[in-house]
Amino acid sequence: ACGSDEEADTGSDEGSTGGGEGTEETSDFKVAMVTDTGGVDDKSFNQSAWEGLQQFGADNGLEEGTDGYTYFQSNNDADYVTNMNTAVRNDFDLVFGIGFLLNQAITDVASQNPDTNFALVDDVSEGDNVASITFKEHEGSFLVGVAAGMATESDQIGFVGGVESDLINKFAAGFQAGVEAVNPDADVQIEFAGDFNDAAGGQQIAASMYGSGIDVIYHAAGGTGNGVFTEAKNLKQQDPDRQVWVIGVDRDQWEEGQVGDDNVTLTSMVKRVDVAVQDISTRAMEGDFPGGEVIEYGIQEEGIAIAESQDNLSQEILDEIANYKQQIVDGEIEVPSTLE
Amino acid sequence: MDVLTAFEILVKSMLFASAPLIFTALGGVFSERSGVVNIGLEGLMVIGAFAAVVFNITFASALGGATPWVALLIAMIIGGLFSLLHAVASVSFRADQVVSGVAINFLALGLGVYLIKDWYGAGQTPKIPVPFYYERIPLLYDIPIIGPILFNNYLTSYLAIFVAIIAWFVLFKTPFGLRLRSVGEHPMAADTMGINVFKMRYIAVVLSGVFGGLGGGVYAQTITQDFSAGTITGQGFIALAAVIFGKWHPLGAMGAALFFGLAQSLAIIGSSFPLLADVPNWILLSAPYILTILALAGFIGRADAPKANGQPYIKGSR
Amino acid sequence: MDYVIEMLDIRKEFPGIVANDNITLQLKKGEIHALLGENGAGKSTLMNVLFGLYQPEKGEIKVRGEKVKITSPNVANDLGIGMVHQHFMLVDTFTVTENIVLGMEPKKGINIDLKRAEREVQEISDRYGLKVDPKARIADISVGMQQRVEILKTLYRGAEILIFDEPTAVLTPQEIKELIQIFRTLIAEGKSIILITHKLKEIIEVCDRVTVIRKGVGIDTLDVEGTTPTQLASLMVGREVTFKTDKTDSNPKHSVLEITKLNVKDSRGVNAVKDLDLSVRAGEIVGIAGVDGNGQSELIEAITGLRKVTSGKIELNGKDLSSYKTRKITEAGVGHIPQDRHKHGLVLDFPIGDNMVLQTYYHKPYSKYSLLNNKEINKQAKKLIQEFDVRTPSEQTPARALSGGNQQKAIIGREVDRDPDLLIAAQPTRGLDVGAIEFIHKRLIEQRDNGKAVLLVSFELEEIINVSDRIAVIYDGNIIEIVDPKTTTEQELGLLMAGSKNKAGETENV
Amino acid sequence: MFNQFSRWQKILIPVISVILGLIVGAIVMLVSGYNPIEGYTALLSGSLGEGFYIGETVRQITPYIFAGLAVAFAFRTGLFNIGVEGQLLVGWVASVWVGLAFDLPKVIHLPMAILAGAVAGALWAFIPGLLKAKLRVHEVIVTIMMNYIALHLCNYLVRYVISDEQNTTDRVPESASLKSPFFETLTEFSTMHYGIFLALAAAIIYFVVLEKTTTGFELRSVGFNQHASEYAGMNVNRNIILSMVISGAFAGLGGAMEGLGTFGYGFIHGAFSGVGFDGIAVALLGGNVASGIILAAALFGILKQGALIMPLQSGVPTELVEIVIAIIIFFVASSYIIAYLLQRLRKGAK
Ligand SMILES: Nc1ncnc2c1ncn2[C@@H]1O[C@H](COP(=O)(O)OP(=O)(O)OP(=O)(O)O)[C@@H](O)[C@H]1O
Ligand SMILES: Nc1ncnc2c1ncn2[C@@H]1O[C@H](COP(=O)(O)OP(=O)(O)OP(=O)(O)O)[C@@H](O)[C@H]1O
Ligand SMILES: [Mg+2]
Ligand SMILES: [Mg+2]
Repeated sequence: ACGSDEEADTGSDEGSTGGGEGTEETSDFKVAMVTDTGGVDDKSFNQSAWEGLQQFGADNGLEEGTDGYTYFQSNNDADYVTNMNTAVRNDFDLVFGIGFLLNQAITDVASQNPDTNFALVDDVSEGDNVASITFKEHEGSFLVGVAAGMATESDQIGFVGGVESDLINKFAAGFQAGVEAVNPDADVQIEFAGDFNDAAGGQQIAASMYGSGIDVIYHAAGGTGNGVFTEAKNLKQQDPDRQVWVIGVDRDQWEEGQVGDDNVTLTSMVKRVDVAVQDISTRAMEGDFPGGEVIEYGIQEEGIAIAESQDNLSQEILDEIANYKQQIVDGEIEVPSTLE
Repeated sequence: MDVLTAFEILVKSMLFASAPLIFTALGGVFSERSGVVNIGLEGLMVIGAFAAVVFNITFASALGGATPWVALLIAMIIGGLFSLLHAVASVSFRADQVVSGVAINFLALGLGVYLIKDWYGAGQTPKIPVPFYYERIPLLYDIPIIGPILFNNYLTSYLAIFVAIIAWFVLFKTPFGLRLRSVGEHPMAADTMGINVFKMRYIAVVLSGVFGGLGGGVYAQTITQDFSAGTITGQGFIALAAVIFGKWHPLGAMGAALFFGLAQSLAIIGSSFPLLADVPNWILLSAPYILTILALAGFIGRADAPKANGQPYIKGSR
Repeated sequence: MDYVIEMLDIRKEFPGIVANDNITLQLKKGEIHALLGENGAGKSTLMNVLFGLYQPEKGEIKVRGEKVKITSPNVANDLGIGMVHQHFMLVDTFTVTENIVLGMEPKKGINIDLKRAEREVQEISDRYGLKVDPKARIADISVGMQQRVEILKTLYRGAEILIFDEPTAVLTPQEIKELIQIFRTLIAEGKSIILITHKLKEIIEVCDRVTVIRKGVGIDTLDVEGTTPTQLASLMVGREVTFKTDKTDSNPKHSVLEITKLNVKDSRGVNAVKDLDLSVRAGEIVGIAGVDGNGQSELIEAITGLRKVTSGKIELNGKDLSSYKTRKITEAGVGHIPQDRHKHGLVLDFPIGDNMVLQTYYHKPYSKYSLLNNKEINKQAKKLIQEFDVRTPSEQTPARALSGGNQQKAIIGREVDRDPDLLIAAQPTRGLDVGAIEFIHKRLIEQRDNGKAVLLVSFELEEIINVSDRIAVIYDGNIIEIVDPKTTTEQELGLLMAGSKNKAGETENV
Repeated sequence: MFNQFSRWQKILIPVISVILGLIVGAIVMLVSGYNPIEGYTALLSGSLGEGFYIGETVRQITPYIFAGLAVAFAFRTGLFNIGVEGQLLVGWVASVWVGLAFDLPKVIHLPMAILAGAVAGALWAFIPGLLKAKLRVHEVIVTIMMNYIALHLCNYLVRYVISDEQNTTDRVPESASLKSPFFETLTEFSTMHYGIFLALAAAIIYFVVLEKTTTGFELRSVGFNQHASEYAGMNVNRNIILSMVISGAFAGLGGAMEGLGTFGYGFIHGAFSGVGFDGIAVALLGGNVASGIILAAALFGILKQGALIMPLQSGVPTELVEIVIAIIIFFVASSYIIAYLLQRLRKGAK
């Protein structure tokens, strides 16, 4: 799939042992993932990862459960290590840790279990048997920034983050750069709710932003983002002619924006954790596990994209996005990944 | 942002953020006025949110525009039924009321999420099809200046204020209220006056369930629009704080809830003022909580709970 | 016979105890019938049975000749039975009217018709001369007034038979006089009354007949006319009781407590003690006589460090205590038997043993290096229980489980055992039976005889006169007169307490 | 709260409650189509089935003991500390901070870092204590509010003060770590650390301070009856503050266990950990006495840890455990009715 390395088969001998040549039929490769506290149905990257794993299972005739593929849900930060270990103890060949919160846990458990392969999503861990999967969220954010910059009528744009962190800053930085690229006059206001689960706070921030003239808000705030959609939908419902847009995050949030016959979701920045999960799983199964490497999924690797629901984007915007997308792929534009 | 807009947003977000707290706090007032401590408000909100969302999703196609209202009704009924557990434990079984309240919180969240997983195969429901939307109140909205500020909000926000006034009337102007309060102050005296202490307490606790359910239903149908373990995260405790802050008075509790909503929106709006731009983020985020503590320490001070609050009534003892 | 109430062979058991063992009580119409017995004899229980709060195991009740089952206070109310409880059943935060109409509120639409209720309360109050303000809050009115509210509650419900459980224990002499007047009015209106009291003189003064019970068993019912207090007392206790407390003349020595120009504010910030001077000497008991609310509580609280002194001096053996904290004052040699034993005297949920060392737990031998020595604590408790005849299953029993009399004995034991130079006793015998009272008086006098100073505050003139060596009359925050108990009468004292210094005037009604 | 019950009742009631809770849990599983035996087997094997799981369970029990002690201590002195969650958080961050800021030999460094946790928790609880004592402000509100403030403050500290704008701090050095290679080997790489010994020691301290010292005598006395305590010469306000401070110190220590043991670092929290709230249940289930708290914490640890593996091995959602816990608490709360039924049973047997 992705045009990088080919070597690195450190300790991945059992990666495809029994399977041998017959990749088509059932292999005894086993793969598991450990969620962060968001849970497997967080409508965000945990869910996306799980969808990837399910797809991988289906493609390779694996069974859901201890003998094929499964997930472990963490209810608490302290559960990561337990879940990682449970996966190891159940002889899973490859264990994904979903989210940067699992970094320390995966680093520890990986060093204790050199015979198992691990993959960490969203952060970088050291260790020969750990593959680090990161995404170039700033690139995707740049593209939706382009959309925002062009769609805005007021030249005022908002960004709502959950809790301030490197990861969320990446979204903000790329977004800001994208807006800047197409609409230097536009202002991007960045706010953090301090919480990923405060829908009321999200709605209040959105009310404040829309009230002050902002007409496009990009959120990277999980459950707090629910409130952003709520506010936008309310405004739209009341005044269908008013321009209010939300840009979704992580997956296609079109459904969230539906209000009567209108939809307030301008577009979404999609992070294809599923693609990455399938990719890494396949490589591990084929004995090509990229242990010790950092694999960045960006636009080029199809790990980052604009949502498929594009009804609210004009052709002009779509063209511009395609244009910038090409420039990013070609390396003509270096999207910043940190603020300032 | 000009002052008027800022003000409009301030008031608007205060109103919608407070409404669920007002309802729930009113429930707390009823319960505690009858002498039953209720730290299970959080759980009652959870169960209300759960019921409203599930109902909304299930019956939206059949009920159309009336769905969220009927869902509220269902949330009230389910909340009331659920609170019966607290009533049985703390009134009939002489349970430690704090303990029983803690159990309510655990049970509501556990049961709610368990059932969601069982029914929807996910830890989170889909979005509700028919949420509440802001409404412009006819005529009032047209009043210059204050119209748009005050009269463009969820109907439930006005309902909350209206219900608080009703609650005040019921509690302080009717025989029922007098009896309920007497049971919370001196149950034995009430008993000797022929008032059925147990019955009054049952009614009060069930009312707290009804109101808590309503609060949760409103929160879920106005703000989050779905249900998961993360829907109600501490709002019930804030409502409990509002009960005490408001000195166990319906209008006081309403005021406290509004204050809280205001502090929260101030904190949010504040960050867009250049003046406050240099204030560390955590202070702005904590502002509502800090302001509440300051308000209590500064000018509210001590509050006396109903005298028999927290004590099971045991007939024939003193 | 036209009995309005007949309680026949009533038996009521509590876990492990028979509170009423086949007691019979018959009440004639229009009489005041006394129910007499020691603490814990079962009087309240019997009356609670009559009022429907308890169900008897056995026996029958007839009201106006008809057999009835009184299953709840509601039923009692309907039968015209009203009860004024030993511990008031009033909601502090409510107004007088609200308390009275509670449960039977007149309505206008769905509102309470407060106007009408207040008018009705006023009417009944006027009719029986009760003089209550329907709009006042219970928390703001005097204990005597609260009791009248209790009476009004029964009258508002149309009670024909009124039960009074120890109504006079908490009243000032003046208030008792007024209450007796109210009794007479009630009887004149055709009501009948059952009266529980430990004050034998009252019985003889107002009652027609008396039923005596002892340890749950009915002893006798007799006409009051012709009986004497001594007779009644021995009937009740089952042995001879002496009334006049035996004591020799006092032999006062140096001054122990010396108060000069003391000013103290009450909780509302009003001056309650004003330029007060007082001295108590070693080897004497000074009684403070006064109507409740004339600064007695504030005075005691000031001496014991519980209330801030605005100005003035409180010297104990020459050392000024006025700025000391309670603990230092205690250590300086002050003992305090507080007026409210439940609220201030004991930690009811602590075992009686721990209560015995409530001020001394941090001293040797009860603790060492901050560690409690439970063996010593229990040893001390056992000693006091023995010495002061505290009836309790063990020193581990929570104080809550003891009867009022025994709780009081425990407190007195604790305070006396510390052997303080100054012992302050506030209402030490309130609500206790004659046997217990006798015991406590003896202990106070013993303390005096050991050369200690004793300050006694009481609303009971008889107690003051019997026990004190000097009587200081307090009025409006000031000691207005010091009198010799041997040469004074209750009559005189009553006048002084009403503030009429040296001038014999009409002080009848307040 | 079992004051009115006899000794055997005090022991029997929680046991019966636990059994009833498990029965109700089984019924819930049956009704929703799971096999309760499988469910509970999974739960047990996931908490006690192997050395590793025992290690993790013990690790989970550690903060529960501290949180339970914290809530219980306040309870016993008449105060309701809902702020354990926040006190735990500040204790966590403070201990990590000290762990990272100094370079000292272990004998000094580790105790200092642990102490920092206790002090931070104590300070955080001092505020509601002071407000209660001086201004009669209800501690329930203040502690609830302080939880949120702690969350935001700690996130800020982790990001901008202790780390260089990172999501997590560095790991504390070995000299300030509670991690135990010995236990890790023994339990096949569980995160069990030395904190459990501190927790047990804390329970003993709790018992001694409360039941055996003059300070505890005062605290309990004030808890039961402020007026009588004041009359007996105790300083009520001082005791209220002291009680909150000690309670907060226990909570802060619980945080230090997480910061120096379980995790070994601090990180940005998107929400509360829940340990503090669980502490309320632990305290109440344990009857607010030290031995009870240890047992209750153990039960909680077992249930919570075992729950993780239930979905995998039996399909039962983890939330079942919350339901079971809730039911257990209910029955403990309703101990009067159980005692009553026990008495009836006994009589019937005679
Ligand atoms: N609720 C109760 N539960 C158990 N025992 C009780 C209860 N009430 C009273 N008793 C017992 O019944 C006996 C009678 O108590 P009661 O209160 O009737 O005494 P009393 O004559 O009114 O005493 P006093 O003069 O002190 O008021 C007591 O010895 C007590 O042990
Ligand atoms: N609920 C109860 N359970 C057990 N015993 C009780 C209860 N209520 C009262 N008693 C018992 O009743 C007895 C007498 O109580 P009572 O309160 O009538 O005494 P008292 O001297 O009148 O006290 P007080 O002065 O406070 O009225 C005591 O022995 C007490 O143990
Ligand atoms: Mg009595
Ligand atoms: Mg009595």
